[in-house]
Amino acid sequence: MPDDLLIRDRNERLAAEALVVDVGGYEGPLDVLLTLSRTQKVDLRRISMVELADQYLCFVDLAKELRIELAADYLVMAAWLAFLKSRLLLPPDPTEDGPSGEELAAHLAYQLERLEAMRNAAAKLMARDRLGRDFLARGQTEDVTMKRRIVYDASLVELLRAYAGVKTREDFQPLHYQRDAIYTMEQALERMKGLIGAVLDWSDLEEYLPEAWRLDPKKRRSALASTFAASLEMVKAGTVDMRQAETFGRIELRARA
Amino acid sequence: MSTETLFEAPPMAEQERMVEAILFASSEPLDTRALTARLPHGCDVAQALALLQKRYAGRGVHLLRSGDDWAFRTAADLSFLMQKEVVETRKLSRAAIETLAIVAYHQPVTRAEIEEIRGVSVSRGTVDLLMELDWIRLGRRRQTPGRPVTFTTTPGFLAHFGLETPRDLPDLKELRAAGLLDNRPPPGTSVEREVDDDHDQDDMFE
Amino acid sequence: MSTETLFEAPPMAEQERMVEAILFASSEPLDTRALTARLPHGCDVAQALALLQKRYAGRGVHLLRSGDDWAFRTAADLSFLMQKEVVETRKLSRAAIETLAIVAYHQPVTRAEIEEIRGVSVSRGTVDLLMELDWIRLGRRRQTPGRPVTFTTTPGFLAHFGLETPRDLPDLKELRAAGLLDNRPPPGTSVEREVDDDHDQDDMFE
Repeated sequence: MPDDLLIRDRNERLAAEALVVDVGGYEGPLDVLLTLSRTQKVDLRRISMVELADQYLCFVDLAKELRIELAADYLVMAAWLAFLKSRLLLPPDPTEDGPSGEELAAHLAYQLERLEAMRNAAAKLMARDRLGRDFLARGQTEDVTMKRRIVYDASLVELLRAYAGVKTREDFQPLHYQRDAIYTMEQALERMKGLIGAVLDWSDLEEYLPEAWRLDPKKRRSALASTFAASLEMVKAGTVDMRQAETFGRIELRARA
Repeated sequence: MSTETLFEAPPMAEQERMVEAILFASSEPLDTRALTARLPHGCDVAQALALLQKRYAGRGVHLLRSGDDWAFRTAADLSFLMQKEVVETRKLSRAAIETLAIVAYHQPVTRAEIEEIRGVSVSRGTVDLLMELDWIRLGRRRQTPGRPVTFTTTPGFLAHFGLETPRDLPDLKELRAAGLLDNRPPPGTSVEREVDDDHDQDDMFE
Repeated sequence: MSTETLFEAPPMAEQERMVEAILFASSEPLDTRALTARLPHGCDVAQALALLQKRYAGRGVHLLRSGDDWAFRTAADLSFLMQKEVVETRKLSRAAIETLAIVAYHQPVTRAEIEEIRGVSVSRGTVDLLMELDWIRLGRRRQTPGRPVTFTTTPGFLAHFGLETPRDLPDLKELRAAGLLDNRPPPGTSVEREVDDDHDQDDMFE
């Protein structure tokens, strides 16, 4: 019995020693546990958790002796395994809540089994025939050339609307400049009042048209009409005399003395 | 015997497969020497190529030889599949459609006249686009100082807009009746001018 | 009648040639939708693909399907001839390989779940590398507190490893049967999440 224990202890130390030497090569405590579990040479579901816990604790102790820095999670795992081991060995305490030692151990076994399964799957995946290594894509590709053709479209309605738009813009303008061609009677009256006082002889009505309104026929027509109307107004007021010798003859006026 | 067997060439069908795979994956055409170097000893590349070329005859992909170089290429009659034509329909810009409308109603019309009517200058690009679309073209030169070129519409313009002659374009009165004059002229604007326009237009088409 | 004739699909033999030409020209896999878009109206892409796959069976070049994507690839048994063409891919770290496998078998899977399975934290670089290789991508968020993102594999992953669907992953059935793809929570934690996870996973592989 003690011999047996001794041998086991020695095996554990050897296994642990191998791990400690290459601790940087391990991907965390679970990885180390998976490696250690293989020394038990049993199905992961039948693994002795107490033994695994001992192996791991031995590994941590050895690392300490050799003054190898272990990351915090290795120590957390050590503490947890020590706790698990005590739970597994001591009779269950009815006052304590939470999962039993067996449940915890079963889950750890499951985790190890799952990690190992994933590793095997990964290896099989990577061993598959792979694109770019075992089977190749077309080397000389002919890419689709994109030809962009732009079609301009316009309907007759748009064309007509555009023309209507241009024409309508024009239509807004006359409102202002058409007024320029109108010489109002007020303007004519104002002008006549200033001029007539000095003219005592008969003179032609047309001579009273403002300079700027004589040439353009439209403007001349407006100015003539207004000046004539203004003259009639002044006759009515008694300030001016007016005469016309014949039909369509010259219209003359003079200031009433 | 045993050493000979070691170097025995694979069956021709296998050689053909090999040449097929190598040419497929190669990023450039390969000559028979390069192919021979890639194949197991004793292969008859020329025969494999001949068989392969026959196999692909009439397929969507052909084995083509140029000089001593061999490569797979898409069959020439299917090259249209390698081009994707994207047709993009665009609306004419406001400047373009207005310019086109003015040419249509006032032809033959000079650039200066278009600018006077639109109230803004006409860019070269606008005129070029309309010419490119074959909707307007150069007419005869105006017999006035500087002999400016005039623009007229084309048969293509008539065809696109479904007109028989430019005279089919409705006049302003008809446009208004059709509700196309969105911007109603302010009340009080005389109808006289409109008549004037009609008159002008007649001149243009005479 | 005349318009119908205009849109009549080409004969199947011709459709097969067309699909052949298009797939041959492309280095990237194309799905049936992309193929349909490139072919004349009324083509039966699925049938053309089936015929083509049969035609190339046993050739030096095969028509491979992965997911809904189709591509011509050299036959894997001729890989020894291809060494010249092979661009040596970066050696993947063990962490990257395992992470990829976990995503492939457990998808959609959160980062926390990957870490639980591997027993170590997953570095940002590992995930980035796998995303860069276009082998994994972000899936939809898990409807659990914190709404963590999940990872799934891509069509590129299937194409690279020559898988038609994620169901073709090696040993998938055996692993499922052994319960090794369950997301079994540590004892003492709520079971709620498990139900959700199983549901998601079923979606992925169904």
